[in-house]
Amino acid sequence: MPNYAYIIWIPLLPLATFVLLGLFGRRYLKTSSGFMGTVSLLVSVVLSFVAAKQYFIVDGKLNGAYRKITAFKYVWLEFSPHLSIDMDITIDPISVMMLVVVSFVSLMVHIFSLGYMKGEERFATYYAFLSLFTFSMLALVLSGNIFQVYIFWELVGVSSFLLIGYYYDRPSAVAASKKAFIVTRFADLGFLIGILLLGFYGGTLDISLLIERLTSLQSPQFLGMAAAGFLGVSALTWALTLVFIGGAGKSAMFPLHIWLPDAMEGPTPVSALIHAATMVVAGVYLVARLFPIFSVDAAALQIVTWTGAFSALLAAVIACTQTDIKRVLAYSTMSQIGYMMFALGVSKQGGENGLGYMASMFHLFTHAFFKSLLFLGAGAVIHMVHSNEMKDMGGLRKLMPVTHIAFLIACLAIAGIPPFAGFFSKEEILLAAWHANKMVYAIALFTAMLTAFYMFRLYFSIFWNKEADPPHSHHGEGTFSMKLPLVLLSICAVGVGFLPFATWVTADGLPLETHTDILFSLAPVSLTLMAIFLAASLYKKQNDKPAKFAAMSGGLYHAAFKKFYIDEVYIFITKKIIFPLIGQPIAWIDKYIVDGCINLLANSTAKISIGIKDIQSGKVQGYALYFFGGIAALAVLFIYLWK
Amino acid sequence: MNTIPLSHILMVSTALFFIGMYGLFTRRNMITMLMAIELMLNSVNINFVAFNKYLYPDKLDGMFFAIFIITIAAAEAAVAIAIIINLYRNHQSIDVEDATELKF
Amino acid sequence: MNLSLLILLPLITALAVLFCSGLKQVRAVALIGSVLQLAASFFLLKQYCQARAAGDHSPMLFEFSQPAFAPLHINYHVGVDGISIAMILLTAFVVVSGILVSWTMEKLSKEFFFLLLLLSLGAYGFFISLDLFTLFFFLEIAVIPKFLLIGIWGTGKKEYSAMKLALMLMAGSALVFVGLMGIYFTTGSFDIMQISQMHLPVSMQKIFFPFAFIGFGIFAALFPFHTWVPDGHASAPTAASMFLAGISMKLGGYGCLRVATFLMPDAAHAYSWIIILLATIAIIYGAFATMMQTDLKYINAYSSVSHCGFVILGIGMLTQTSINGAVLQMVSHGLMTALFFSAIGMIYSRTHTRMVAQLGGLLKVMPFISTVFVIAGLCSLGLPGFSGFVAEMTVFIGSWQNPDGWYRLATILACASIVVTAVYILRAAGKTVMGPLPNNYIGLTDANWTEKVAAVLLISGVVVIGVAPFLINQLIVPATENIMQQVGKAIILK
Amino acid sequence: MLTDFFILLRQELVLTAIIFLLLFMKLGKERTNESILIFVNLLLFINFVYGFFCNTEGILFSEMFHTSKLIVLEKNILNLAFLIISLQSYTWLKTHKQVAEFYMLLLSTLLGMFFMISSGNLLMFYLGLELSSIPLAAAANFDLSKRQSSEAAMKFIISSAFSSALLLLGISFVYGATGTLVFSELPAQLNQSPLQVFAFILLLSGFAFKISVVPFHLWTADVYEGAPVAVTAYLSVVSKAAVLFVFVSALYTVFKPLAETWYYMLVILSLLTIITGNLFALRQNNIKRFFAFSSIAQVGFILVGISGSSQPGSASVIYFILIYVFSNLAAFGVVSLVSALTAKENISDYKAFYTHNPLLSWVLTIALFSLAGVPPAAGFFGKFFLLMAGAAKGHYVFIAVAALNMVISFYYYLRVVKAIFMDSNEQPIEKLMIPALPKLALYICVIGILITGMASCVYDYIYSVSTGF
Amino acid sequence: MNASAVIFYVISLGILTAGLLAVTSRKIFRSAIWLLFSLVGIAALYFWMQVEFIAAVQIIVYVGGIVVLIIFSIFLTQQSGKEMPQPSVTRIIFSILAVLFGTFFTGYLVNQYFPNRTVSRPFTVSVAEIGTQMLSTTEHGYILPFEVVSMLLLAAMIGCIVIAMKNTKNISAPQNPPQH
Repeated sequence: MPNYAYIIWIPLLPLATFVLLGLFGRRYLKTSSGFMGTVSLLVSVVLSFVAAKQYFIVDGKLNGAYRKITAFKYVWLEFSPHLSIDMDITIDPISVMMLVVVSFVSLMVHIFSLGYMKGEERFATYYAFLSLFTFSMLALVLSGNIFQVYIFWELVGVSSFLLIGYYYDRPSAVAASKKAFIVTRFADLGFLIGILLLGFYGGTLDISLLIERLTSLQSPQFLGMAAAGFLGVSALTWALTLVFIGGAGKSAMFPLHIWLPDAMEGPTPVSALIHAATMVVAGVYLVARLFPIFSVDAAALQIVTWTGAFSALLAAVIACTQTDIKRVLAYSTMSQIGYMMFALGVSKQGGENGLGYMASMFHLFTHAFFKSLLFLGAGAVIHMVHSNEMKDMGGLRKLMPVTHIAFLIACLAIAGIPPFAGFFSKEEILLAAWHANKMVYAIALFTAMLTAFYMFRLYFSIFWNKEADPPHSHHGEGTFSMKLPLVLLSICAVGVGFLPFATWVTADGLPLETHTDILFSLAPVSLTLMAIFLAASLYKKQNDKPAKFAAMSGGLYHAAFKKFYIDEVYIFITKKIIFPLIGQPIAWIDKYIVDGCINLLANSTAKISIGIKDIQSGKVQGYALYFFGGIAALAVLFIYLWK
Repeated sequence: MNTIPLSHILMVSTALFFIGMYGLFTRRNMITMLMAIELMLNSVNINFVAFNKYLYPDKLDGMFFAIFIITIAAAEAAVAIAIIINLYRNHQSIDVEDATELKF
Repeated sequence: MNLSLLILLPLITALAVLFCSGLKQVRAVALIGSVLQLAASFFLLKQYCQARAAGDHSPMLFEFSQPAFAPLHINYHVGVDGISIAMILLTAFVVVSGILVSWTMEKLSKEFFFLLLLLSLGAYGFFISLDLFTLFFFLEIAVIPKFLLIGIWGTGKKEYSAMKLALMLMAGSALVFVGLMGIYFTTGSFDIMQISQMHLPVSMQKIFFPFAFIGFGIFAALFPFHTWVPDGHASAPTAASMFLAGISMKLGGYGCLRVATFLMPDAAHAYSWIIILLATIAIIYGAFATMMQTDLKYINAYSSVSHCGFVILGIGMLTQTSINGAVLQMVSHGLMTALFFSAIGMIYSRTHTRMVAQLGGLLKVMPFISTVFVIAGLCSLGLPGFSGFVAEMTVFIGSWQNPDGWYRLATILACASIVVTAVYILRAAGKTVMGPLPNNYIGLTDANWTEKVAAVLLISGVVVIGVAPFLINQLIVPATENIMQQVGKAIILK
Repeated sequence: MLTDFFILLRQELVLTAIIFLLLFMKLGKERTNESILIFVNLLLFINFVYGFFCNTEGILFSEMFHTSKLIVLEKNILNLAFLIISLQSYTWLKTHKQVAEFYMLLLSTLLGMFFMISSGNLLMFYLGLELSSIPLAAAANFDLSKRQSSEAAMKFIISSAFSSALLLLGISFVYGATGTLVFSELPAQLNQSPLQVFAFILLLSGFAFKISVVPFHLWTADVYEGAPVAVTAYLSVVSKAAVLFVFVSALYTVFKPLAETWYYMLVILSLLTIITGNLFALRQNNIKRFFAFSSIAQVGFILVGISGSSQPGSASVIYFILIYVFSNLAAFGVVSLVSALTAKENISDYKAFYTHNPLLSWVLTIALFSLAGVPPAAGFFGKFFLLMAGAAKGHYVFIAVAALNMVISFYYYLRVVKAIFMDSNEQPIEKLMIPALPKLALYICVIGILITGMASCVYDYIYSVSTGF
Repeated sequence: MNASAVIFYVISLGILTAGLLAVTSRKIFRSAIWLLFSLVGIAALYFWMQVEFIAAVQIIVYVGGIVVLIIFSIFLTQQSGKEMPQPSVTRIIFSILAVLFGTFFTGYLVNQYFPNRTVSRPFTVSVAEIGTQMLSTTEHGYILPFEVVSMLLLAAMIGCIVIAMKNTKNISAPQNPPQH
């Protein structure tokens, strides 16, 4: 048994950084905090790479398949003899892959932030939060217990909340952070109930054990769960759907996606890390983690598929109309995650049918690099122009050559132009969709085209279009620390597509044969190129074609620009239904009925007290009458009536 | 007197007792209220003496009780009248309805 | 360890306070006393763990019994199990920090600290009592200091609140009294351990369980008898709010568990649906009511109603895990809400307002207090890493183990409250510590050292439970197993 | 015989001696009030201490007088209460003209109570009752120039004469029906026949009048309000306690054959009493009147305890009365000081009392808490045991109603506390100079309140001497 | 019906009529006089029952003492000729109801309990016997009540003096109670 115990240090180092910076950073480590965070994370990254090498190349395989290794286990909270929250380190292909992605992207962001966040008052706090996030995310991906997942799920949520609200004196940032937390919290409710169901019927919270029990069709747990039902749907479907709702919330799937665009209020490196590369794919990761169970329940997979496909399309449409560059990127993230989701949805467990699973993970992997690259590039741009709006930009290619090239690479990668990384992963997804469901394939293809369009719309608007205003020029492109990550990530965005991913990460651990089919690739690539040319024609030079184009599409453009009014629906539900129709009545009931009853009791006592005061009339003869009345009443009562 | 049953004497005393009580309830003059109380006490005395004579002639319990009641009635009357006189000094009235400052 | 020390220490401290003069002496004495209490509690914990490790499996440890009022079968009988120890530790923590938070209480300082210590005396006594009479005695001891603390040092409509609190709690204890009478005259004993050995007739249980449960429930903010909570908490001075929510409401939960459920398990089964109904209503309703509040203290008070609903829910579900969860929730809520109130108190003492709408951006001028506030809020909304999460999850898991379908529905509804909790906590935190800073708050200062120590003490409690719940779980589980044995008997009998 | 006579009657003889000593002092040369007061209090202290010696049992004068450990204890409690009241009224009496007469009157009523408690037949009981009430009416009039004082005295004497007439009617029927007046012979003759029940009700009304049970209570508040504070304290504590002692022993021994009847009577009367007392106490402003109604409610609770008719029941009643002596007298101690020094008697005058008089405020507060039944004050124990005794019969609804009524009582007691501590007042009562003797009385009461409950030996002793069935 | 019975009924009628008039007459002085007649009637009843000692005490104490006291106090406090005020109608109605109820209820109970009992044994009381028993300490001795009553009278006297003696010389100090 190879020793993987050192992996525990990978999450623990950021945790240590967090504790140190959280307690003392503000006062004592104000300037050195960035350096400290980066160095400790660098160690984690190195360890991650070592672990990846050891697992994938040296000794991960047993009988030709990658196995699941539990490197560490501690019973953290024992609910009952069978149910307990364990703190596990589980090593399997996806966790190792995620380990590398998370630590590496996080390191890039750490480095980038050294320059980007320089001079901020809460510099140390920023790094503390980043470390907290990195810790939580790393621990999340290493989890082997579903409740452990939930714990770190919540922690990444709160880190995201804290980082979105980093500029706490901006009301919009505060609102965005609140929104992000509450929406994902709502989704987590589903996750939690799903866990309760799985834990109860499965009789354990350990994921491996759950998978073992719920995938063997004869096990009592599976039979019990399939037999139990609510509203005509089996408990298994309920549980998986609810868990998926949790994942959908975190991964910004429709209709729980509304928090993601607003989350762009946070510092841009944060968006690159959390809202592009790592946290938002946690939902995909969650489904992948439980994929064996999902694979036995077709209904749940259908839900995953269609939610993913619809989200991908919807986000792409909206992204075409947004003018805030970070929002465009946010919608693009949502769209890409939709890809990953439906790729999982169309997959099956094992063998050739498991292509979707592999593709999804592959896309997750490549997406992390180019999307964080895009965000960091956008960050560099924003750092320069001090604005998020496209209209304030244009012609920056000369001012920021490094950024420009990096951004272009990323755009090409996301558009799926060979040989950039995105091409390979997207190709697999489309292939998986083609085999499973033509309708999904059609949507995917259309979305791919839209993706290319809006990405290049973005690219051209920033770097071409009008000429740069002179005032921007004195800034320079940024420090070395900002450029380095761009370069490194660009290399990744180009190179990672060539990794033999299919031999490493598959649904069942067995390597999967993949081959690039030129004929199949023809359609998507050509459509993508068309979309790029369309974007170039519209946005490369300043002109009025975009406006005309928008006018031509009529209501659709406007609706997309307004994000299809989904935010408004939410606001309507909260402000017009929950607050006035549930909250206020309850507050009213509490004040006037529940409390009113108590007060009424007190007041009526006082009333009675006043009402009977005339008995004490002050007239001694009246007293005597009452006296005799008392005797008479007692006499009659006890002599005649009490028998 | 052999022919008069005990109950008749008791009826007389009962009637007298409640006549006294009526007086106590309705007379507004304190001194007349006091008189009403005397009537009530006297009726009880009749009871004691009659019981002693008719039912329990062996001992003199009822007789003595009556004697003590008479004594106490006197003491009570004396104190009551002293109080009434003091009240009269303070209130310039012995109407019981005038002495109703203390109430509720 | 002699448990009477836990009663004597506060008593001696309280008396010593009376002989002090001036704020400085008084608070020094009070602090020393309360720190000694804390030390004693930890010592007790140590001894307890040692005894358990040495293989002592008797249900109660360090028992001591001394007849008092022998003709009435009353004993001064004390002893502890894991639950009591958890509660004692909670009390000790809250007391120390409560005293630290009131460090600058100028108005009638002697009386203030005296009453605080008296209140802690009641709480300690309550938690170690194994005799129903002494239990009731200490329960009532804890009522009057609250009345005076709120009425004299409070703010707002303090007289009304103080009176309401006192009267409702007295009504609760009157009901408890009837329950105790029923138990006593059916079994002829006041001794909890003795009574638990005899099985009360089910018909009697059915009569007296509601009295005991609702009586204690009023202390634990059982819906619809919770209305003293918001007014009382809101009007109370900071330390009193901390004591009230942190300790006093726990008296009710502990009583529901130790007296009502433990001694009358059959009735607990029979009535569990009502308990669960009320608890679920309290959780949801409390959460929504909180959402509509505009005063920070009211927010925390209503959220206490909601959170204490989990305690009741856990008890009502009658599974080992859910009862564990109820106990955890008591400890957790005690620490967390005390922390929350201390933060609110610190904010109020500087800004002189508690209205959310008037506050904003405090993170800029008082980063420490704001951090405490946010931590308390996060703990309240059940964030992992803090105690609230551990407790709530245990309650949920435990509740789910009850196989009744309707109870499951109740559990789901209870779970749903975590979303509403997030809404109101984030609204409050967002408005208060975040956002732009109003101009009139620019010169305000951050926490001083006493406030910092108080907050750190409570936070450390919250975090230790949150990060290492296995520690407290080890303490509680043997005790709840004991209770479950009792409850288990009832199921068999059914 | 003669030694018996001196030993058994010793408490009464000492009291008589004190009365005559005072009479001769009054007839002798003029003395200052202070000297008389100190002298009297000394005598009373001796009397109190003396009560603890030679604790024997016995019967005198063919059962007209009997004594036992319980009775000695009861008399000691009354002596103690009298001593405390006497110490407290120092401030008021210092300027009064007829100090010796006041003591002679009150001491003769105390003597009457002693005879009543020791009485072995209805004649002695009646005489004791009259001796304890007629001079008291005169004492109620001791604020001679105050209109309210004489009104109170008038109401008292007329009401009590009326009640004693009815009581006598009842006694006469008992005599007629059974042919005996001796307590020890009565139980054998009693049965549930209508006339006997009626006679019992008449007798009960006599007791009920004295201890202010609703609906025979209406005189109470008016007399308490109008009478001088010392007399009010005396009425509410000593006179009530004495009649309660007799009431308990009469019910438990003499009227045992009617136990079923009187149990339900007590249930009804106690609930009526508690509720009415509470409801009236709610809106009082005069503090003496307030205490009148609060003491009515207290009596209701005592009736609950009596209804238990067990040994713990009677022990609890006596125990509670002891506590009640301390609690009520602590309260009256403060009230009498304030009344004597500032002539203020309203609850609203007590607003912000704490600002200048912390000591008195705490005493009053502790007393009120004890009355309300809040630990650690002894009242908690007292009330707990009373209700517990009542619950022994198994009528839990009755107990629940009584217990919930404690909440109302809590409200009005706390209202006073609220006035003292929380309300603001532009002119709070100035700092009062407390003379040594009243201060001593206050300390005795407070110590009593705090100790009596905690020290279970007190209860154990009372339990060991009391009886029940 | 023999003469004794006739006498009894006459006396009873007298007592009740005088009593009724005493409590209803509007003039206070007349009231007092009717009371006097009623008390004398009761004394007569005692004579009829052959308890002469009680009858004598009745006349001495009541007629000679209390009524005189009352009449003095009437003079002190009131113009005797004035008519006394009437109470309210509701009071009268309730009083009548109460009294009627009381009378019939008590009468009924008494009749039920003592049906037609007449004197069974001779009952003779000598004054000497009363005196001996009154001061005897042995069986059936009444020395203790006697002493208690004397204390009561002393106390009552003190009380009366204190209350009634105010600035002026008191006129209504009790002159009557026989001291031992």
